[in-house]
Amino acid sequence: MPKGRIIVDVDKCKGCGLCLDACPLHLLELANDTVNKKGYQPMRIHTPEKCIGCANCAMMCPDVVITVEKL
Amino acid sequence: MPKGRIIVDVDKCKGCGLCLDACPLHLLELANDTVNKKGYQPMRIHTPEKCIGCANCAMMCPDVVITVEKL
Amino acid sequence: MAKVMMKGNEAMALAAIKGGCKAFFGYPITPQSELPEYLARHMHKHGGVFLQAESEVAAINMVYGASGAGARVLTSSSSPGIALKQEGISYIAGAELPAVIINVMRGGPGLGGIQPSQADYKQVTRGGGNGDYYVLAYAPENLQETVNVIKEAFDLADLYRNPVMIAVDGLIGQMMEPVDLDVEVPKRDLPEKDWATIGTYGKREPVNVNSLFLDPQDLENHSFKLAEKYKLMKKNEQRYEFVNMENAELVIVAYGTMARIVRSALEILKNEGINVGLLRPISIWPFPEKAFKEFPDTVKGILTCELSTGQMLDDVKICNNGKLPINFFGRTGGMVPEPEEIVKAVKDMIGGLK
Amino acid sequence: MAKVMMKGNEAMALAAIKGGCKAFFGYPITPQSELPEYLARHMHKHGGVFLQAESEVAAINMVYGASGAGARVLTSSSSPGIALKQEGISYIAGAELPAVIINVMRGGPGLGGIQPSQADYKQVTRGGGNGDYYVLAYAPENLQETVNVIKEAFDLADLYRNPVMIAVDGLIGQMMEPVDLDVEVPKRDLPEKDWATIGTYGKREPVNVNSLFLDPQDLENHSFKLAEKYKLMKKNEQRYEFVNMENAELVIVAYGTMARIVRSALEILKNEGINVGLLRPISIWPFPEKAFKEFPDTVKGILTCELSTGQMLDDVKICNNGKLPINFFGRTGGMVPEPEEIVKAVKDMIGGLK
Amino acid sequence: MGNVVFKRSNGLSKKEFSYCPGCTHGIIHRLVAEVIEELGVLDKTIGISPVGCSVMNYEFFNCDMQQAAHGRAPAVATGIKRVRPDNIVFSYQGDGDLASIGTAEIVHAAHRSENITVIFVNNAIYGMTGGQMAPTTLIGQKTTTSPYGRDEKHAGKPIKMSEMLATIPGATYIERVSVHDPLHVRKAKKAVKKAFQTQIEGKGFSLVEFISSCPVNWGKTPQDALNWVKDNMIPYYPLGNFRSPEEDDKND
Amino acid sequence: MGNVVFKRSNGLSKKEFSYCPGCTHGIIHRLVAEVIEELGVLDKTIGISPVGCSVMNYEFFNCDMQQAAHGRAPAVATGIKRVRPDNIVFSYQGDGDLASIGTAEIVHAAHRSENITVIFVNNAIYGMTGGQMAPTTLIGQKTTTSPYGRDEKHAGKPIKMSEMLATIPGATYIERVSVHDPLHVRKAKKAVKKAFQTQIEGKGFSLVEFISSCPVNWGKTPQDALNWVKDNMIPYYPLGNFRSPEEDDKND
Amino acid sequence: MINEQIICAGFGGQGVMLMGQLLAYSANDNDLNTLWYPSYGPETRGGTANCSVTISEAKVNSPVISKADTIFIMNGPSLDKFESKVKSGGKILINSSLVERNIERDDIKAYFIPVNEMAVKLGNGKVANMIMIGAYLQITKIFDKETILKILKKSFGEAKAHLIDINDKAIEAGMNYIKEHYE
Amino acid sequence: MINEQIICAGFGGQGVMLMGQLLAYSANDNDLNTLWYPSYGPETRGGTANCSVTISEAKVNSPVISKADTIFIMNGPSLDKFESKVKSGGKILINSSLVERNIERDDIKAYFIPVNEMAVKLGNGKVANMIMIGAYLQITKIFDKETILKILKKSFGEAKAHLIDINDKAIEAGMNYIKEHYE
Ligand SMILES: Cc1ncc(C[n+]2csc(CCOP(=O)(O)OP(=O)(O)O)c2C)c(N)n1
Ligand SMILES: Cc1ncc(C[n+]2csc(CCOP(=O)(O)OP(=O)(O)O)c2C)c(N)n1
Ligand code: SF4
Ligand code: SF4
Ligand code: SF4
Ligand code: SF4
Ligand code: SF4
Ligand code: SF4
Ligand SMILES: [Mg+2]
Ligand SMILES: [Mg+2]
Repeated sequence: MPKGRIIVDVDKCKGCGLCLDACPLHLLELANDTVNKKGYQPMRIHTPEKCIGCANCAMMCPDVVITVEKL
Repeated sequence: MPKGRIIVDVDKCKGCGLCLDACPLHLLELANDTVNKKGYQPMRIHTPEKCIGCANCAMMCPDVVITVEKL
Repeated sequence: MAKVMMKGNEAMALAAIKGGCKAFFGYPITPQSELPEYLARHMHKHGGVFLQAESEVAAINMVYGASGAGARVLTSSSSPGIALKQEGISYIAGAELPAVIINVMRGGPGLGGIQPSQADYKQVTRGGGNGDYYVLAYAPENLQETVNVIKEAFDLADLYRNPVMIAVDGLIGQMMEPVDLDVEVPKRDLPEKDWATIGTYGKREPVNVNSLFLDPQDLENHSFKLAEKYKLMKKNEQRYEFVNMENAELVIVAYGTMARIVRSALEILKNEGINVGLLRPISIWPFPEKAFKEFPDTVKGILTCELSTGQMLDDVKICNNGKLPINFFGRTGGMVPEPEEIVKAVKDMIGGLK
Repeated sequence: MAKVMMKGNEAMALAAIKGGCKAFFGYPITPQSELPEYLARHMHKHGGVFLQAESEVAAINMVYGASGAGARVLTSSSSPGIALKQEGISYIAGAELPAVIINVMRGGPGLGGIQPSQADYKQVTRGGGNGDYYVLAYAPENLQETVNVIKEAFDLADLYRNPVMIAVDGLIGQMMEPVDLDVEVPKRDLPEKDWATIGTYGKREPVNVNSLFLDPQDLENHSFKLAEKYKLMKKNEQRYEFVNMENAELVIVAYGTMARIVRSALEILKNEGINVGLLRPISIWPFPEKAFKEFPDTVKGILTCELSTGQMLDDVKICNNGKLPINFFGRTGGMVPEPEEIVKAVKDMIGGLK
Repeated sequence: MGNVVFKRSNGLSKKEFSYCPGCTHGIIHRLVAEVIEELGVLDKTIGISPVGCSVMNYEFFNCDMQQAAHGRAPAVATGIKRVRPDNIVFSYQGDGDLASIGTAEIVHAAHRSENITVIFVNNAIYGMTGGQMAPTTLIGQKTTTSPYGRDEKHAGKPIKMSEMLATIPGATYIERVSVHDPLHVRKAKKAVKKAFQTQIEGKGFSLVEFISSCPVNWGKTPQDALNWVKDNMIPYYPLGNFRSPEEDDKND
Repeated sequence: MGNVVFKRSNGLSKKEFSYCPGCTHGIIHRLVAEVIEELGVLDKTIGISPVGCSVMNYEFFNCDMQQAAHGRAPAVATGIKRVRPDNIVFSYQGDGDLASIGTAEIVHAAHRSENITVIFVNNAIYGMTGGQMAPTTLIGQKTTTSPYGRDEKHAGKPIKMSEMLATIPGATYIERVSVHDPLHVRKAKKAVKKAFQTQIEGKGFSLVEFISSCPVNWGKTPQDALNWVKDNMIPYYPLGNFRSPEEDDKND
Repeated sequence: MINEQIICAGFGGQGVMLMGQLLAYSANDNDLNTLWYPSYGPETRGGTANCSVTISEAKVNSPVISKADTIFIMNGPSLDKFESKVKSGGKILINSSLVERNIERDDIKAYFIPVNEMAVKLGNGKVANMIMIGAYLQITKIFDKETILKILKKSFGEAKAHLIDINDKAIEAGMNYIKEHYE
Repeated sequence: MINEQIICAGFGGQGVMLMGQLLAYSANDNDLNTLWYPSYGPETRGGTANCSVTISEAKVNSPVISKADTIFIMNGPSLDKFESKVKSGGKILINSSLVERNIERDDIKAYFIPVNEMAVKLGNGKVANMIMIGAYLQITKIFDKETILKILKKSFGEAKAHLIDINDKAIEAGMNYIKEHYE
């Protein structure tokens, strides 16, 4: 059971990658197979079940597109 | 015998009196009986023979009208 | 109320308070410093704010902020200080904020001198700042008129959401004459300042005060909207006085202190049987072009008189539009002519016309 | 030398170096920043100084200092930055110092926008600063002309001991077109700068650079002396081009990029059998009033075209002096018209005249 | 459904930021917005947008805003605060805006101890105009107007605004923070909160200097830019508190 | 005939000063002129007059001079020095000029470490314009724009420019002096000499702040004004050195 | 019809500005039109100061006085500067305590009043200007002494109320001097 | 007579400014008149970018292109923005790797070239713009490949000389694509 969940407003993500290094568990990656409406490769979580809801990713997201829940 | 002598460019003196307090021997005064060309009561030395030529008066004269000699 | 004797600069300050001015930001400069000094003594008694800014640039931007927050606000300065305010004035005009600016003009260019002058006419009426904008500009000739127009200026600024400049020469700032501070001036119906940044307090959406339009189409639309406003000002706010126009063979155009001197000259001329009229612009922007259509047929020429090397001359030429010959008489740099000099300029011109 | 392709801003920078510019002081602003950037890379190779100032105000006062010390000096900016320089420009004019100022104009008022505009015409030609002064002002239409006039500007500034402003719109700054940097430009016989503060070195009495004249009579004398100089500039430095004037039924007055668009419009009109001429002011101060006396009799009206809501219009009115009807066409805020819009404005005017 | 532990603050409008990918202006906006909201003053706050990349942040903050001329935000803030002393007023300024053209205005706002809060975003460059040298540009740093790297002989050493402003008696609260990792972001938020609290308590001038990044004009990826902040900016611009109201209280 | 131990320096012109009786601007002029002459650089010195009571000092110094716009003397000095690096360049500025309208220019001249010398005359008032409050006016001091005495709540505490400028890395030499008695006058001259020497040696920005008097606008006799300097100004504006080239040499 | 143009000139500290202002205030009090205009600027610092006053039943137009009806001369340099500015047939009131020479014109009427000495004799050197005013009142009868005193009282306020008496005496002295020497 | 008006439009990083500049440089090299003008301002940050180029035997007047002879479309939003700006009878060259839809007009000639995919195949995703240029050269014959390469060489300098080869190949690929699909 994951302890946390992130919800990403994918189409507003600019694919900057700052959240990637922020995640203590390295759960995040940039999608290398899709672009969003803005033309960026958006962030996605590759192992959602490991998320602890620490919100570090959200702390670093300059475009405030991540919502974090504790489960 | 005085050790020093001051020469005052009387007509350029503005009678501000700053030299008076500067003289360690209190030798200076403002003329209370005459005005100079500018309309000021100019400085004069009342006891020239006591002058030691220390130039303290000249140090303080904002209008640089005092010349000092050591004798 | 009876007339009181007041120094021009102080009367202007008091007039501003009576005009509802609630904030003043300015920086000292001769020959207007008695104006901020008066406000430093009195503003707080009227619930207003007086603040000496670190510079004219800061002052005009404080005006921007306070006006954007809904306050009736004044700044004053003199020629080089006004030059420094130009960017800020352009911003105020661009963001459509009301503000009253008093310019007690002295001689230039550069540091120039501190004696009376009208050599800021172009700086005032043509906008020294960037872009398509104008400020409403008044150039009264005596303290009573100055006081009245300052009181009105706050309404006008609010009405048009535009800077209003009062441009007097140093003489008007420095002299004393009797003045009644309580003469009623026309009041305008003013819209609410729903654009002012005073906090939403949960009652409305946020507003912003702004002159930036990155999309050129937006900026053009904004500029054309401003242009319409300026047209309206031109239509409604031209202000001028005619003196002795009946049967005048010559019209002198002059404003401010120069107009007063001309008045004396007209009397001398009258005594000599020479009939000369005076068109006295009170608003210098909009310039009173309407007046030029009202000249009697007797008029054979125009003499423009200024305390400058000839700046209003452009406006006279534009309004005259080739109809009448135009001469110029000017003193500048702080020199103020005696009426006799104007009498001579008139006679020279009449001689030339014959 | 063959023509090279250069961006307008960079070509202007190189032209300044070729014109003998030895010092640049400026502050970044769009759309002219490539100009200082180019000089940052290259100035030192030519023994010159490049310094980014802390503000436009500081920059223009550095220009004052460096010019007063005898150097050929340049600053550049864009509209709101030019507004901030007005006090300094007035000082430079008042102290009779040479200086070259490039204004790459953008939309206003206030922060406005960053797209091309000619809405600084009044700021440039009427002096946004205080006092009776003018700056020589050129408004070239393409890079070759811009480069040539910049090279000449340093001579002109030295000759008249007066600021020279090059006013181009953002389009000229941003575009690339072929340009020959080595076209010979007229050289002037220049007096020695014996007024420059470079130290006495025991060879002469101290000199000072100054715009202060506390005695109003001195200041008036100084102002009248300046006025004589401006008269001389008016006589000698009017610059303009006529295009297709023979048998023209209408004359368009336009400068800078607008003139180029008008050229395209004239071709379209010609193909339709409509004969329209162009008067293209190259100097905007002095405005080419002489040109108005050279219109052929076929001309029935004037259409003024500007990238503003109508600023040069004043000068056209003054020079026209009531002779011909005048219409105006303008786009502003960064909007640049297509030739077809001008064709339409011409047809509308011709229709109205009939 | 879980507990939302982080969501977009109501202090921000719905509008997307116009910043380049990975530009930390966005993080700073968020912190300011959250603090204003959390302190319950959003509805009486008036913000001031500078000229710089953040020029359009009047569209991003969910409160009344004024756009100020380049460098003049502290004067505009002064104008507002003096006529609306009960409102909360903050300015948001870049290093070109605050440390170069606006030097006089920031010094004198501090000098008068204007009861305002200044958010100072130091990214060692002029972002908006395309990467020119700022007074805060590091020695050796290449910019479009220091193409050979900033040279101390020519342009001086980078200016430390927080240290300088802290000498001014009226500067009540001055702190320098960074947002290069989550830990520092959390610390930075505390400083912003303290700054606004200083204002709310009427104690005078408060300023938080953010060391920020400009990946585009630094020519770095967003993450490399943050590493550069850590490895190069912070050693020159030490983080920490330079003035606090407590200290002043003690002196009283 | 005796030995002349003091006479008017050739660094001064023959022209009489235009200052009010007892105004210490005159003493400061003399010191600057003497130093320039004694260092043998009079013939290559270019001075800059401010806007303030000393606006006309281009007539008093016996060297080339430029009159600068109010507050902009450091920018003018920069322009001169950059194109004439071998000349000696100094500016002479009042507290309104330097500490108010010209704040940005003085901070950035120091920041770039312009190799110039600044003579800063702090008389806690705007002398020329008739006695308005300056940023350096003391708390409680009555001026025409602080008619009830300067109020800290309204106008902040007086600004200490030397202290502030000393935090700027490029400020090589900063010292505050006074001329209220002969002893201090002599000390002040040493500081002026050191400032010019700093420039001559190419070490960068130097500034000497003079605590000066304005008997007329302070409403005091010249001597009382000096007593007020001693009893009120100096306690708030401590004399002494704030930065020196030696210190920097050590740090190198 | 009253139409008086007056210039007051002297050293900075002699109270010439106040002299002009008093006359202007008095004019306003008597419902006359009036305009007072100071010289300003650096020449007032230490150097000479002057102001001009127009008092008129008609509206005051030009603030500039080409030729004055009356000029007060409080010191020597002022005489040099202003003697030529007196209208032909006009008056010049001269402080003979400080002015050594006679006037050069014969088309104007000069009054020499040793106001400094008289003031010292009254016990307050500062009221020299009020003696001059007194002389003027006696010569022109333009205002009565009470008008002037009323204005002085108002401008002095409580704090300086005790000074009214000496000023009253000074005006009186000036009036008497004219009576004795010129009537 | 040559009189080509061209607009290049795409994302910021796609090298559309360079495309325009190359054409303008080539024109100058061939002694033609030319003018290149970029869109500038914040929309170039992250968003779309475009520039216009005029190439003409006659003097270039208006820098503004009302209707272009040729428009390069490097991404979807650019097609939406610029389709209507092609002259009737003009050409539109579309990057079909990123543009999904067909054009809506039938009075212009469209060329669809999958330049991104082709570039990746060539081993360097960045040369997509040069493929586009190659296609244009093949269609218009306005300049030869060598002109373009000469200019590239000059602008690359020593440091980037090794990139000439891949660019050469890219232009070639563009030319071939037109030959194969549109000739
Ligand atoms: C008076 C004036 N000068 C210059 C400019 C141009 N300009 C716009 S933003 C800017 C500097 C931006 O740098 P900074 O303040 O550091 O903000 P950043 O973009 O880095 O966040 C400049 C010089 C302007 N708009 N107005
Ligand atoms: C742009 C501008 N603003 C204001 C003034 C008016 N002004 C002249 S001197 C001065 C201040 C003088 O004070 P300070 O610098 O302290 O010199 P001081 O006279 O006391 O020696 C001011 C505000 C001016 N000349 N120019
Ligand atoms: S909430 Fe924490 S664990 Fe979950 S993705 Fe974000 S940073 Fe990683
Ligand atoms: S930090 Fe935000 S914008 Fe950047 S990649 Fe992650 S989610 Fe996207
Ligand atoms: S030289 Fe010394 S002793 Fe002589 S008068 Fe001057 S201060 Fe007095
Ligand atoms: S200090 Fe100088 S000016 Fe003052 S009284 Fe003495 S001699 Fe005269
Ligand atoms: S240019 Fe730099 S500071 Fe501006 S938005 Fe882009 S990354 Fe941020
Ligand atoms: S006003 Fe003050 S500072 Fe100016 S000269 Fe007089 S005493 Fe000196
Ligand atoms: Mg920055
Ligand atoms: Mg001072």
